[in-house]
Amino acid sequence: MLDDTDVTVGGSGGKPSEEVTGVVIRLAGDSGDGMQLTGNQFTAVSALAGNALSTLPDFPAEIRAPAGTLPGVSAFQVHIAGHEVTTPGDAADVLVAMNPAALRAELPKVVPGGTVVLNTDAFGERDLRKAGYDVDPRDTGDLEGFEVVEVPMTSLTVTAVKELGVKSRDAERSKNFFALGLLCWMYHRDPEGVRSWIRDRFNGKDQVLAANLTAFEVGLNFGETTELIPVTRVVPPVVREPGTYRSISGNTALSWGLIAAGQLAELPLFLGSYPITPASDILHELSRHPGMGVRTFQAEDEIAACTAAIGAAFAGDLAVTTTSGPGLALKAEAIGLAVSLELPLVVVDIQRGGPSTGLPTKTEQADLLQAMFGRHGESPVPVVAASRPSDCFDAAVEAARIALAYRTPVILLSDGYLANSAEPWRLPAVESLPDLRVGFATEPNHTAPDGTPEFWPYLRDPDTLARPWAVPGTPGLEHRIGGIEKADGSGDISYDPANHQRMTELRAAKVAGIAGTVPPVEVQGDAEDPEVLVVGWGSTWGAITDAVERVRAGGRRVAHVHLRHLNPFPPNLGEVLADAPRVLVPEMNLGQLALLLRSTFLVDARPVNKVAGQPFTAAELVVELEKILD
Amino acid sequence: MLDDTDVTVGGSGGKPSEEVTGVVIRLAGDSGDGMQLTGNQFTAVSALAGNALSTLPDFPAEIRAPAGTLPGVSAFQVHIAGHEVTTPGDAADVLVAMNPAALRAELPKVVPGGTVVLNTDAFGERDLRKAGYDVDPRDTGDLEGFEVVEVPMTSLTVTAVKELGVKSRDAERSKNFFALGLLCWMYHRDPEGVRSWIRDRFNGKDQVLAANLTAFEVGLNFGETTELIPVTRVVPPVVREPGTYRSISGNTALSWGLIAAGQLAELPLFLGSYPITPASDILHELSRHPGMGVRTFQAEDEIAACTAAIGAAFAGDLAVTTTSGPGLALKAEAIGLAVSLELPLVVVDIQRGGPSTGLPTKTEQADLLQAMFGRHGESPVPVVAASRPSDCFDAAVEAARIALAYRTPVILLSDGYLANSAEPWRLPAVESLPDLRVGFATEPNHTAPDGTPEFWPYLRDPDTLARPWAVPGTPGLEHRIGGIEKADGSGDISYDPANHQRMTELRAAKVAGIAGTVPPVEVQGDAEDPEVLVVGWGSTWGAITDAVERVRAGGRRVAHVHLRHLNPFPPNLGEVLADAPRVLVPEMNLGQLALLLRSTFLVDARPVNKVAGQPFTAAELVVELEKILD
Amino acid sequence: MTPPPTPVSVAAPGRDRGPVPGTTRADWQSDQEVRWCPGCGDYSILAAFQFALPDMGVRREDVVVVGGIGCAARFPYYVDSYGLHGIHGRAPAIATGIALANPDLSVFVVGGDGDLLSIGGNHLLHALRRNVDLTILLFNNRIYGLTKGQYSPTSEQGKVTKSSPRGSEDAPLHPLSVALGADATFVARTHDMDRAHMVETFRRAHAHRGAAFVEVLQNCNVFNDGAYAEITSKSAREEMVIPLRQGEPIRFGPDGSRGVVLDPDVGAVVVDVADVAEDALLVHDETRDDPGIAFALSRLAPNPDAPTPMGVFRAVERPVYGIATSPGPPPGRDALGALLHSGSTWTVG
Amino acid sequence: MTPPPTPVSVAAPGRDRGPVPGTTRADWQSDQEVRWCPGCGDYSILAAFQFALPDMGVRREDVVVVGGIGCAARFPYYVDSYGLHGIHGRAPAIATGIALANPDLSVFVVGGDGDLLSIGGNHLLHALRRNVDLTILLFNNRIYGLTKGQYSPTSEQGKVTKSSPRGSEDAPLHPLSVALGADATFVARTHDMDRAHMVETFRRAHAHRGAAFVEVLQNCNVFNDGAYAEITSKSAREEMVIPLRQGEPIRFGPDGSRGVVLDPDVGAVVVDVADVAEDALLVHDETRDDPGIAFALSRLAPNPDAPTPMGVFRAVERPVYGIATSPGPPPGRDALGALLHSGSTWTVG
Ligand SMILES: Cc1ncc(C[n+]2csc(CCOP(=O)(O)OP(=O)(O)O)c2C)c(N)n1
Ligand SMILES: Cc1ncc(C[n+]2csc(CCOP(=O)(O)OP(=O)(O)O)c2C)c(N)n1
Ligand code: SF4
Ligand code: SF4
Ligand SMILES: [Mg+2]
Ligand SMILES: [Mg+2]
Repeated sequence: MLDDTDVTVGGSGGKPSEEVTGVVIRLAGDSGDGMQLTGNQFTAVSALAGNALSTLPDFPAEIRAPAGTLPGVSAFQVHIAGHEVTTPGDAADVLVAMNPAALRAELPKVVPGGTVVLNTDAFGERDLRKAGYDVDPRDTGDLEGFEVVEVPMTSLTVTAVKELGVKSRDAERSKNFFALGLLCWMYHRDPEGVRSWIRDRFNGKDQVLAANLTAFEVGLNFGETTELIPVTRVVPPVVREPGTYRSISGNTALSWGLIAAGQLAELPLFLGSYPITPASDILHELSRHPGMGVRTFQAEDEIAACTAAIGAAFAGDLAVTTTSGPGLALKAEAIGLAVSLELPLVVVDIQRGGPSTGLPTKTEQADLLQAMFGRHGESPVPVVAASRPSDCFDAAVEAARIALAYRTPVILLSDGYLANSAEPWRLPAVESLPDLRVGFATEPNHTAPDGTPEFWPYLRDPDTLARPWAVPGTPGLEHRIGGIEKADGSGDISYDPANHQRMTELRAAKVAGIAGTVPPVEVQGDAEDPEVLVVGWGSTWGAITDAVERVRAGGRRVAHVHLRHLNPFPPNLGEVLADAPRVLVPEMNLGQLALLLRSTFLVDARPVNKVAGQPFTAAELVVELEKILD
Repeated sequence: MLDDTDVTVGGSGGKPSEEVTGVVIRLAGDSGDGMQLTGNQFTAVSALAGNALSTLPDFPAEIRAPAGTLPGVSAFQVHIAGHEVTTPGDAADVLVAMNPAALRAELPKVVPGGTVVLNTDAFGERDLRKAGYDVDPRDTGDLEGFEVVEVPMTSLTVTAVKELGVKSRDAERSKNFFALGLLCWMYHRDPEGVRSWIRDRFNGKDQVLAANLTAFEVGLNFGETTELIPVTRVVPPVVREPGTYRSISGNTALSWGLIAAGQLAELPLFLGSYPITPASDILHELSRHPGMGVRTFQAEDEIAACTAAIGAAFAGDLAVTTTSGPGLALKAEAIGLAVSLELPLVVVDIQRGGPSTGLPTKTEQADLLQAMFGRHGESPVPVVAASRPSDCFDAAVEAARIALAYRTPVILLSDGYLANSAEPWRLPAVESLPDLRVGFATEPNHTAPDGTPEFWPYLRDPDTLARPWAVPGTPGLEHRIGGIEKADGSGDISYDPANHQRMTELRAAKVAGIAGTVPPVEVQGDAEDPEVLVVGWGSTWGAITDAVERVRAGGRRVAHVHLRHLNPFPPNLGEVLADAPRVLVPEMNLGQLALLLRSTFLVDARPVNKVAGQPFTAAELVVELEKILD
Repeated sequence: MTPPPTPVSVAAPGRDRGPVPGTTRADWQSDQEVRWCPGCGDYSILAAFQFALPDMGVRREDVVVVGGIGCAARFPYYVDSYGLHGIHGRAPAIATGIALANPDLSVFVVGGDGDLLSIGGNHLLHALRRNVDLTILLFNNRIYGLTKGQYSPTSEQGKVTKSSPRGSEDAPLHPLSVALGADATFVARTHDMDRAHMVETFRRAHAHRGAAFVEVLQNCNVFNDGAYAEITSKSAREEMVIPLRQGEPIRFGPDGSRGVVLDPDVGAVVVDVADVAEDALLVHDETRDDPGIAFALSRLAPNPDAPTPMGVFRAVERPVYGIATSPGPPPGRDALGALLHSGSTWTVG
Repeated sequence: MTPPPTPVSVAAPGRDRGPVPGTTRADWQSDQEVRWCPGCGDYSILAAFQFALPDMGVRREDVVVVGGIGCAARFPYYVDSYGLHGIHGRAPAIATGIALANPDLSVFVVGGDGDLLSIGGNHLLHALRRNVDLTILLFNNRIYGLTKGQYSPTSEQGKVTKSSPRGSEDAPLHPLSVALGADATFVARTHDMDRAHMVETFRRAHAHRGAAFVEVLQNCNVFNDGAYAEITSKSAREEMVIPLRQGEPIRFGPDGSRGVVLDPDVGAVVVDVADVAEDALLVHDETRDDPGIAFALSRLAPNPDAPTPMGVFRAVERPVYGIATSPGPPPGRDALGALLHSGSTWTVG
């Protein structure tokens, strides 16, 4: 929706313009049409313009499904605003549809009265049929109530670009830059930023560069000259804390958080990974930073990725393995080994739609219980979750902190939505980041009955219960560890029943003890006397925050707690829950956090579930909140 | 303990004998000493003698740890009685220790005043040292309060056997048959049964056969003639329901249950498996029955074992895969595929001590939450557990019933204790076993808009929500299924958000709906107004039953519910729990069923945990019950 | 040995179904939209497969196509037969279960180089060494297509991809060498630019009893375009394709001017025929029991920039896995009763 | 290319540690009780390994032994160095992580035929093709020992075991053929009855840069006793062991009366030297770049009932995996700041 429309304040190219506090734009086209690229670039220039923003890429599982069909539609939604925003928006104010399939798939997501920009060149009879339209929707009532802007994008682009001597097939490919130009004109974006980005990005590919630049200019000029769009819109910059900002996606933030952890721990970073959507981009990003002490190992499968990381941890690296749900399932046995070895390991799961292959490019939060319990035996693992794209940085640092300090695998949960969506991020001062250094063992830590100094790999730190980390290459600390139960202290193989009981309890106590270093949860909204407490985790943060604010604006008392730590829970969570008359838990699953809260605290936490491959909209949550408050 | 000692009633070989209602015997020796064989054979003749019985094999993870050392001790405990017994006994009345290590490891498990039979030939100085004794325990106070019977078993055996021309090394190996003979004499077992078993078992190996038979006879005769054992004991037969009985171990019962399911469903049975302790014996047993329509496939790993079973299920077999905890972890992704494909599959997990390699030959119940949640995405799987060795048969049939009727993977939980322990089993009449037949689809089930008949693989049965099972080879029903989300009904690939929500809910509803065919739980003990309700699952059945009876005998009101179905729970479980003022949940884990009960029913189910690789004894549970009742 | 199983079931289709009805390509095209990128080599392989099927003498209902995950592994959806789209890497194991459960079926496995040689390498190895009755088609585009362009286990060393910005350090696996290392009984290579050769290769692979392994060189025009251009393009073929013909000396090139010899100091090598005695040329024999010479041929042109043998490298007979230990049909309740009562039992009352 | 990593850490041991101190066998014996069955071949392999270590010129702290699960895989516990007893099948992958994290270490992998060829076959294949700097010892007893006697992927067809009461139907894998199929750079065979040969083979394998693969024929006297008796017993060796000696014609038997030739119609074959020209004998050359001939040799004696080559089949140089893409040390907070501020940013206030 248009957040709010302000007075007409000026013009672009002589056209009147009005100021709006925010706008939601959705770009949709074929997988091959470059909608993600266009969307990301529009986001980037909006970020540079100082807008608040939040994005939602939404693409199909095929590389390129047949052109013009519904399964091939790739969409990108961005919410830009002059005030903080936490979601990509409930619905779109503007839809740019590059073909009939895009129109058909995406029109339901446009607000009544919204603007629909159509690439009319793609509305031939075959195109319509491929999209499943019997009749041109422009000739039916389908578009009633929308402001329709018809632009022959392809032909305008091709005509201009062909003059450069580019083949018409290739020229056609530039039409997304036409759309980008038009959008930049409509929202007063600085074209110079886009131009220099195009020059950079297509550097060396002269024809393509020239074609894209030209298409972009034609799009800009079309806006200037056309009568079709009478009013342009200005989204003012948001008032922000001073600092340096950049636009960042969840996967990049997570990658950089891992790189940061390597610096903060003064350890080389080892990533063992096997490509999988939507986690692959972390592998890609990390592989670009050998200069930051990062080694990436693309393994033959997820089990090798995880066990190689365990080997690297044994050898003294900060070890990480990244994957999505199916890969986490495959790593289960290996994570159990890391639990038994008590070695630091960060396991990143970018959740996607399941079960099985499910909806690989869509988002979901249904791996929480797998993270908690998806191993045989009593095999406790700390679980940490990120709540917004930029938060992936902090969550990664926190996961590494726990892994290193407690010598334990830690599972870090993100999801497909966080992974690919972007927002502005105020860069932290590097001095403010925590110190993650943990010393390696260098000396024997025990004395044998006969007085000789020995090294006992399972002698624990009394505070953290962590065992010493003695890395190969250290003289005098030679020792052997393994997955068989070991004697408390010495680490020798032990089948003693009492020892197994003790070790099982120690491993559980070590993980439970992490709560001592976890900050208490902060209650947002009405901390005192709320009518309902909303408890969330992960990427629902934005939608919940927005929904809670809307309901509070309506005069109701609502509190919101968002969990970074899912195992162990923060120390004060029980109290906060006990104080709330009703507890609502929205999740993109069938109630997994709700299950944990119910069993841990015996509170009647009520699940609100969406398992549709799409994030909650704030509007959906407002409805749920109002229902429970009725 | 001796359950109860009765009057002296007669004699064996002229010796006086007394009747006891029950006795617990523990045999212990080196891994190579054949204690398991001896124990099993003593169990078998006791079963034939009509005793009630329960056994507990307890062996190390190594094939043969160094002879004479503590890690190499292999023990076998059997409880024989003239009344029903449900556990192998809290402690041993009689310990037969073949060497000092066995004595040292096992003496703590003998009741005060118990009998300790020692093989004195193994008490040389080196033997003592290997066992960690500085001084011969016979010369210290260690054996005070026990009736010690010293028998030079090795030399008596070797002397007799050598006369047959057997090498003394080989002769020595027969000493366990000496022990068996002595025990048979002490408890009036019919030697003829043993003799014919020896003849059978060692058929073709003449020397070994002769040696073992001779050793057995020498043992028997030694009893007759020695003054060391003044009194023999008679354990009367138990009064039992009429029927034909056999002694059966959990793994054999489970194997036969699967074979039975194949007959009851009229389907070939396909087992895909990879060897792993303590599940391998099911693979071994099933591989012996091609004549029962069983094919076993020893795969290259657990993932192949499970996915091959999925393939066989697609092709129309009753498909099974068997493993233990680490293997279940590896199968997680494949089980998720079976959830998505909605094909019948029985996944058997014989739980062992974890995490990781843990205590591979010891028992534990710590895979329940893995069974429930150890997959990515929303991936519901029914879970069924066996509670005693013979019950493994029924549990297997039930798991197959659910898998077939609902086209779903089912996880069947047993554990290392059930797997290897044995008890008498009254054979069911085959006519009384359920009909598991489910028809394959043979005809199209849907009509296309143009009137042509089609086959829709995801069109569900309205009652069970099961989809049709159309097997390759059936003309006209050609179709494709896969792990990507599919459209409700047609099964075509679908990325539609609303469809994913619907399918996720349908899969959950299908599993939840199984509760409709699950019998309500029966409450044992004081169903009305109990002071405490004990809820258990799996192999704790025996210890809980015994403990509850003991506490009730003390005048307290205790109820006991034992769950076969862990997902979904039986329909009346909530009510039963609500009626109990206190709920106690003993488990060989850190509280996994307790967690499920708490979250499902919001009752304060209190866990009683033992994670020591050993089953609960009834005595331990009595203590816990008394604590909560105080 | 017990007799082989009849595919028993309460509702099993009768086995006596008369002669196999003739089919055309169209009969094998499913109603599912083909969702590969325009220009992908997978299209031509699919077409060749659908052209080959009518020649294989199989009924539609007896064909099962199994894929793992990847672009190639989507194949089952497009063939109008039974199909199973499994999980990444596991297609050979799934297919093994199908083939064992019903030996009357024609079971195909289709997967990419990632699916069958990276995560699934071990299942492939074991299906081949067991000689399970499968026809396995590996579409080797030397890249991970579906995950958008990381190097694969067949990518050349130094390849720059999203996950190897400085060039991949991994030495590639050669699918045929791996297969022969596992003693596979049928091993062949074909490519996506030659329909006739594909059709014939698929037909022969299917006709083989036991595990047949076919590497299909495939172009991924989006992420690894032109990987085989130096070999498979029409213009290059004469110089770069070494056709393997049973019983004939191995020669190729203009007028058969080049050939292959086995040099005991080196291995299999390409020579100018003019430089050697003509009868020094290696005579191709698929049926050699020892896989040694087939292996040597598989080492020619480890990268697709040199003359590359195309055709059937090996085709030998070995017992088909699972036949000798086939169980009988489930004999029913009475037999169950007999089992329960076998051995030591006792009766009360 | 960035420089190779220094094993950086807050408390890393200094790297300049002077000459390697001399050791004896006893220095390599850990205090853990060895828990194999009495008479197991693993004992003699362990002894040979501990005898070989002093010759390898390594420090105790720089040696890491990694095992999966199995009797063989218990090996790490018994060597007084760093050791990791992992999970079944994954030792090559764990070891890859160790070797990549610290290239200064000598990393050994020890596993059984089940561990390394069944569940772990794929990791083995990929470690070999990548040429990770590992020394991999596969103890091939052709049985699953630790799980008490099921057939393994190297068991002979027809083997009767607990899980194959009617005889196993699986054709065995031949470890050396599999390794050569993956283009392994160092491939050798030795056996548990010949300590001197083991010691020399282990020493050479360790000296090789990259992945070295050694098959050790091992007797499991409990579940597969005598599997190699026809070859490895002292009395049989002269007739049944074909020693491979670099640069020499391959001959064996009494007075070198038998030998190996490469027959282009068959493969590598054993002949009576009297029947062929002496210079027709195959001259052994470990360093041949093409693995074809080494592979042919690996096919001699697929079962241990015929003359069996023993020694180094192949030893070639290839870049060691991970060196070219070694990262630098973590440069610290300032560099992190620079990364965060790189590219497009904007400043407020
Ligand atoms: C367990 C698991 N790991 C990873 C993936 C992601 N993934 C899907 S396809 C693929 C590789 C595709 O490459 P290839 O098999 O060569 O097929 P192509 O797409 O090139 O035809 C990967 C890594 C997955 N789906 N499942
Ligand atoms: C995931 C997993 N699967 C199965 C097992 C059981 N297991 C332990 S060792 C072993 C095989 C042992 O054979 P091999 O590797 O040849 O070693 P050996 O004992 O013969 O030396 C198996 C199947 C396990 N520990 N973990
Ligand atoms: S990504 Fe490559 S392999 Fe996949 S469909 Fe596109 S062109 Fe074909
Ligand atoms: S079972 Fe076999 S391999 Fe294992 S320790 Fe015993 S003899 Fe050795
Ligand atoms: Mg590929
Ligand atoms: Mg073995």
